[in-house]
Amino acid sequence: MEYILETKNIIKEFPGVRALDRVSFKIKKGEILALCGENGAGKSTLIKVLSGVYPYGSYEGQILLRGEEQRFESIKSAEQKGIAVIHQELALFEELSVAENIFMGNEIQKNGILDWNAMYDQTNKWIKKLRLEGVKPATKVGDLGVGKQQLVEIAKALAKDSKILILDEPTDSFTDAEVDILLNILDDLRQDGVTCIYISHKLDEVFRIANSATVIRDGKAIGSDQIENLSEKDIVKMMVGREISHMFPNKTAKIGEKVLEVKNFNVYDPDNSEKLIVNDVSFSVRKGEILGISGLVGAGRTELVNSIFGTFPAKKEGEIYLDNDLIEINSALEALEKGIALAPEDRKRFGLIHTMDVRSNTSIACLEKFKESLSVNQSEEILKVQEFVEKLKVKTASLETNIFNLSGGNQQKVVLAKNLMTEPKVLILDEPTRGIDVGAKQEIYSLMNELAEQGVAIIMVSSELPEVIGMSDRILVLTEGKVTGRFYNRDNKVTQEEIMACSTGEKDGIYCHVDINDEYVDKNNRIYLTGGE
Amino acid sequence: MGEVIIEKMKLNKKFKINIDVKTYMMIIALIGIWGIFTFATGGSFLSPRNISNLFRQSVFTSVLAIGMVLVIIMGEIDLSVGSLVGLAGGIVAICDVWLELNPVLSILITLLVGALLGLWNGWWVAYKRVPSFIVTLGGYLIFRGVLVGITNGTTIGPMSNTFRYLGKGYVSPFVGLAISLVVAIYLVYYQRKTRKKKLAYGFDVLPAKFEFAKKALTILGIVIFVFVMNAYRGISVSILLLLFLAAIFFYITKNTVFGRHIYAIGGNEEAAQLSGIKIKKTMLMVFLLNGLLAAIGGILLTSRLNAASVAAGNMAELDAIASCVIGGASLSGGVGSVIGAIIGAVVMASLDNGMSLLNTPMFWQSIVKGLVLIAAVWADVSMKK
Amino acid sequence: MGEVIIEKMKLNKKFKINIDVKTYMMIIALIGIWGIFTFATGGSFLSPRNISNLFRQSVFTSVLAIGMVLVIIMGEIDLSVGSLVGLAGGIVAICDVWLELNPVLSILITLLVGALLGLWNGWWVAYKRVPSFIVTLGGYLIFRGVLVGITNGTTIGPMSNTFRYLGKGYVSPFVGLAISLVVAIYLVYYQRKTRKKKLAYGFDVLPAKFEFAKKALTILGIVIFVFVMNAYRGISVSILLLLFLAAIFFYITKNTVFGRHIYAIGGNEEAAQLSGIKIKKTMLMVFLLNGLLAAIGGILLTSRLNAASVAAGNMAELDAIASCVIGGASLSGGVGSVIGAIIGAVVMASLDNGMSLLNTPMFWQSIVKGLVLIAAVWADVSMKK
Amino acid sequence: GFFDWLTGDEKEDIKKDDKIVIGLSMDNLRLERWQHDRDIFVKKAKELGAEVLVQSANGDDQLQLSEAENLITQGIDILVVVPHNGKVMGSVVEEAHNNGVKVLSYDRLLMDSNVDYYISFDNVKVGELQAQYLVDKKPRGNYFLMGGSPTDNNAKLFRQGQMNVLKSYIDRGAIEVVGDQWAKDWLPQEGMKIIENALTANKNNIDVVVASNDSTAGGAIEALAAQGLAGEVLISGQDADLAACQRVVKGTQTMTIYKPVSKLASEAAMAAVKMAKGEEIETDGKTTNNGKIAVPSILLTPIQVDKDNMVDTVIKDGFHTMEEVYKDIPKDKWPEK
Ligand SMILES: Nc1ncnc2c1ncn2[C@@H]1O[C@H](COP(=O)(O)OP(=O)(O)OP(=O)(O)O)[C@@H](O)[C@H]1O
Ligand SMILES: Nc1ncnc2c1ncn2[C@@H]1O[C@H](COP(=O)(O)OP(=O)(O)OP(=O)(O)O)[C@@H](O)[C@H]1O
Ligand SMILES: O[C@@H]1[C@@H](O)[C@H](O)OC[C@H]1O
Ligand SMILES: [Mg+2]
Ligand SMILES: [Mg+2]
Repeated sequence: MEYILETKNIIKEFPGVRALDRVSFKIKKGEILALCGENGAGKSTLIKVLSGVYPYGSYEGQILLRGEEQRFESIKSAEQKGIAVIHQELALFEELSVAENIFMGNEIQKNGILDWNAMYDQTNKWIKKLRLEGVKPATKVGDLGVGKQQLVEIAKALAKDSKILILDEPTDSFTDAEVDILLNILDDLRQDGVTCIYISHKLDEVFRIANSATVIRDGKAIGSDQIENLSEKDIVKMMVGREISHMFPNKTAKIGEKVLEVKNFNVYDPDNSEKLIVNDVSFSVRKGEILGISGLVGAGRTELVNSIFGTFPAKKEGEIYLDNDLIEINSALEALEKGIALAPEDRKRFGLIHTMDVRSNTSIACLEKFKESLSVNQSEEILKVQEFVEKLKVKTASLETNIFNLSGGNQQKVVLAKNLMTEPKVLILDEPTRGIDVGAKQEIYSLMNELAEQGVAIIMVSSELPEVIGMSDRILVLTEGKVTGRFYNRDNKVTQEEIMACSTGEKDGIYCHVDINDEYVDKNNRIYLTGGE
Repeated sequence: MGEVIIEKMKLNKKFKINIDVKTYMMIIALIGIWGIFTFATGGSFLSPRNISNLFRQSVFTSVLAIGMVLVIIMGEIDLSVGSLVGLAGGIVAICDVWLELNPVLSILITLLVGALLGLWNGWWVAYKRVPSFIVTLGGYLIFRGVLVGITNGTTIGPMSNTFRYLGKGYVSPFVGLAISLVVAIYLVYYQRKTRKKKLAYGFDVLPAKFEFAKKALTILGIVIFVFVMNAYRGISVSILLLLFLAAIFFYITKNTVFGRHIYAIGGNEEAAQLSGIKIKKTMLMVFLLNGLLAAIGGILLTSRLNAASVAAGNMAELDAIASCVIGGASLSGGVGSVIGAIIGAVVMASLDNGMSLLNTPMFWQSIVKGLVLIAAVWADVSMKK
Repeated sequence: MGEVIIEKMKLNKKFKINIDVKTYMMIIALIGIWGIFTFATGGSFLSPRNISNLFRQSVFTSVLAIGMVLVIIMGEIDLSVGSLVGLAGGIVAICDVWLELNPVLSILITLLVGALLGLWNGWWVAYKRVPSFIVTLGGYLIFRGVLVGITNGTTIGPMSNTFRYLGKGYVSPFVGLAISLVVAIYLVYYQRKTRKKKLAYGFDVLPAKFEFAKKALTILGIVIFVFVMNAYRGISVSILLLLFLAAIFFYITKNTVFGRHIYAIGGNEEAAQLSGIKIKKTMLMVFLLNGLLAAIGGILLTSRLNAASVAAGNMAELDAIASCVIGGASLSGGVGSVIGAIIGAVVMASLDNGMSLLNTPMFWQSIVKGLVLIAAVWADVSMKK
Repeated sequence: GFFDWLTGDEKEDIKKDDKIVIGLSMDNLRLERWQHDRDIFVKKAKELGAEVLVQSANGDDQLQLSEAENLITQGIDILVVVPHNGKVMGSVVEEAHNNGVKVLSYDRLLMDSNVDYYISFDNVKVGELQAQYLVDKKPRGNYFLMGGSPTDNNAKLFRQGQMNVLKSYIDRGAIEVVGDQWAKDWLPQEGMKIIENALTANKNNIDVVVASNDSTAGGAIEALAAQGLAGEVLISGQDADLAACQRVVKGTQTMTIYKPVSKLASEAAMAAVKMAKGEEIETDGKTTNNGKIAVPSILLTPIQVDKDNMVDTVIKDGFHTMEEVYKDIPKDKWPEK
């Protein structure tokens, strides 16, 4: 079979960084090629070159489409050749409707005049196909959660009906259910002869869908093969340069007394003060404990943790106890002062300050700590930031690099570093490993473990079930705002199926490994004392 | 599929109502302002004659606001509008008074100049990436300078009759009625067509009786407007022109690819770029249109004042920007509407007109206007939350 | 760890050079402008006397630009500054001329009023979420209205001697030298301290000879400045005041938590809020400071003109905003610097001064100024790419 | 009937009662003199039993036009206009006449219109007086011309008058014009900047500054004072603003033009009342051409004021008091009343 797309010796440099160093790869028509690599390896840069974001002339090397050299001057010219891209950073218009977002730049029109009816009709089809429940063509995209936004972004690319589809970490905030939807669609498209480049840090997806894989490391393509000839280990080794045997570290932290307790917590819809989006949720976390919160996209997890943190702009009810004292938190400042930190899910909107460099972004939440008489002791600040940047292996040219020149995964690490630096008692992580490569994931997990050992109580909202099961001491499952499952998991015995059953409502109510009065009880009502067996 | 569609329609309704509440809030504020003035002036504020005055007094700012709101939605700003108005006024007056050209030719030349100067602004912003604030601040100085240079600082007038008619004429009551009839019939026809189309797609539509009520209301509104205007001297030519421009630009912003791209660029330029939108061309076009509208504003102003002076249009950009913001546009881009901008202009004109009727001393006018501005927008903001 | 630090430090150096290029670009444009004028005026542009004039003429806008740049970095705007300047000028003149209060008391009262009106603006923006454009457009109208109301439209003057000294006085050459000496010594000491600190932290520092050159240059710069000023009449009091304010606000923006928070809010308000920054208080404080600086501007202007008139400070906000943008600030927030804003003000003053020396007709001045503005910022923008 | 109402042919029912209502539409109140004009006009009209509705337009043509319309809407009997721009406001005359309202043009002429009367000082004459006084004192030397707002038509008229006088001196080479600049918006800070730079450019070799009004002269004098030249360099003015009168008696400003505003305003008030009653006004047959008709005019003479005639003009008229004007002069140096 012929190669539909090929690159030859692509070199792309940024001031001080060679992001791509003679990258060559080939892909056959109707195949799915997985592009793997560490954070900052150059994956996103490569697809930006392929799709005209970096126009011809701003890079060296050749792009061949069906054997013909291409010189894309703009995104439009790449699109005209049938290349559609879903970029890693969402490119949506928050103020505009779902329908408009899907068709932006690709409108159904006649002489420049829009055919709204046709666009709404098509949008309804996409909504159904992607199972975007509760979403209407006229819904403002800004009112959707990140997960749903990502589905809209996918619809936008699919609606272009392209011959070559490139997806840059399309599933980084998806749960398995959404991943399934997407992979099925991709499989259908493959049957129709569409070619696809798929970037993901989730290797199981790669093995489920890809025909072949290419690994990039430090800007160089270092390996490429049919998927049948590869194993996860091979890919990881090529990516990271070492083998990763234990993804999830052994939990050694001693579980101590209750730090945070939430009782009968309700949160209302910001736009509709009648509707509950978090419904009578109670839970607690202890010193040294990691509480995982699982659920489908839109289950209300983000709203729950943001409300606790005091930053969700809607009515809430219920009690929060910190070290057994009833407290009230109405702003991030109050939360941080009380020792609660939250790393938000939507890093671009809530986590990062795009005009600032890596240093300022990392230290912004705890500048007071470096205050010396009137001013900030910048030497101390730099040292501290340096420490965290190293700990989290943030790949950055320097501390003075603007945050948006970092790769997506490294931006995520900065968000984590910023929250770790506040040295909280309770650390809330909302999708902490979004877009993070396997190697770095492992390091972040060890770090969480380390923090737990130091007595920090951690709440982790995550859509990745292996992560929830691998890391959590206890698991809370949320479905449509209600707790539908509580698991004791210190022994890592909870299965993905059990959690899924709770979140999809297959089993109602509390499922198993029940936790009554904060003491761990298993299926057979055997009581485990807190703090270990 | 049935279920999904019905659900969608429910939301459609909600969406419409949302939109409406936002626009309505400022209309409510406007009605409040009108109520107070009507009471304070013992009713003369609401006399047909004053209503006619009031609308005529707001036409100029409205025309500028239409162009400005496009620029603002796109996330840019245009400070050169006032100077451009002055320059366009000067050119039309030179053509008419000094060169004694045919009025139509004079107008065409002026519109051309307006469009070209708009292009000049747009070119620097789109292709040279100079911030629009600076480009148009430059334009603010340059255009006014050129005006003083070419007119030698003198006031040029009086204008020929065509312009007087444009600035101060009224269409005869019968013509007014006729036009409104045509518009009403067209609107009813259009609503019918839309409804049919929606039904064809299987979308939910309003129940027939609501649909009927809507049509009746539309016609009633138009009729009342025409009768009030006719109760004085008829619809003024300039108001008619404004309504025409408003209709065109309303349509452009709502229903054309170009219009939606303006919103996209203002909402998220990076994303717009990634969506393959031709940012530069769109920007150029928006500034061109703004230049064109400023030229129309200049022609209207000169016609109304019956002369072009070097000070004409001074500070008009501020009024235009304020109208847009009062009408709900956000200076950070992506948000705003033509109708809102016009309502904003009417709010400002109402304050000027009402206090003028009350013979409020200028400094009090200034203070009250400032306070009402803040209060009105505050009411708007706090309702939206 | 060693390796990483060395890598990081290399970049530290590079970073400094980057920053410098950005600031320098506008300085280069400034030098270009100065060169052209020096040539065109046969040297009198660069005479100590004119340099002294030029700096004095830019003090007023510079003071306003310092406050404005904080507001702009925070992503907001303040259109009320010109009116506030006028009102503050009126109040200080009323205290001094009509009420014959002690000058210090007059100044304190005026500063208090400035701070309070700044608070008023800030309160609406921070606590009521009314867009700053509208709040300060309201302030623009209100403050000017109050000024006309309280002064009854008259010009109040002449001011007592203290104010004249403030507006027009010079410190004697010896005092000037003494002050500059103290400053130079402090700067050298400070650089030494920083270097030591850096060494103590194990950071990389400039090689000793560079460090020495830097110190020498610093001192040289100061000495040249003082000598040029002394070659005329000495450093003017108002320039001294400006330098003092500039130093304070430079320090605030660069080295304090408050300063960093201003940048963060302007960069991404939502993220800033989630980082525990007190958005409302910070905003309030920034507007307060801006009000205070506008009041200082008003006092300086009144002192310099030796009288307060109702038109004083008209349009000053536009000059201040333009200075900030010329100096690299972005109206979308998060970017800007005190030094840049002052350089911007000097660029504008240089254009006015140079063309005035050349007796350029007003309309040409306007045109040239507009063109140079655009060209200068374009040069800046295209260098940064 | 309904048909008339529908077609709009119905006659306006403007409320008319016995009391005379005068509408006074003013350019602006930002210059001190306009405050005087207004106060005196209103006072005099009240004495004559008329009510005055005052509106000022902040120097904005369009606003002034709207305000005049609004005054007519309120059913005034007579409209008195101080136009910001005479050509622009000329068009309001037609609107007024259509509503049976007569129009009096005050201080500045309404151009190209059938305006009923004009009462004013002659603006070209003002310029001539300024220049004449200066050349009388200094027939040769370096003159700097500082015009008013480049966007104010009157500023051009003043300059025209000044040139009427200066032209022959310049042609003869007796006077050298070392600079010609215009002060934006009549702002004092503009005046100051212009003169600072002019002095620098001319190495202080300036003998005379021809300034068109007092507010710009005020700024200029501050610049002169900084060079120790206040009082040395001759400088003109206009309006007899209080601050300017103080400068004149102190000697830092050479002269100002006093337009006896009290006379102008009270004459205007009387004329307005007469017009409202439909009576004729005595103009000695004087007229001014406004581009369309010869407008019957009452033209008052502007008066040049210097140190010597301050008491006999400004103070005698009660325009300012002795105490105000001589505030900064030791009492023993005050002139006799
Ligand atoms: N605009 C830019 N300016 C400077 N450097 C950049 C820019 N964009 C990317 N880089 C650098 O190029 C390198 C490759 O980045 P890229 O975004 O392609 O990584 P990636 O493989 O997509 O990583 P991730 O998995 O984290 O998304 C990184 O070192 C990054 O810092
Ligand atoms: N701090 C916040 N302030 C304002 N809006 C927020 C905040 N955090 C989240 N939101 C908004 O809340 C809405 C719901 O988000 P989303 O559907 O992702 O929540 P979720 O149910 O928690 O989903 P998931 O379970 O996948 O996290 C979105 O509109 C999101 O942008
Ligand atoms: O009196 C003068 C007036 O006639 C002119 O129009 O504006 C300036 C004033 O000084
Ligand atoms: Mg990437
Ligand atoms: Mg979430």
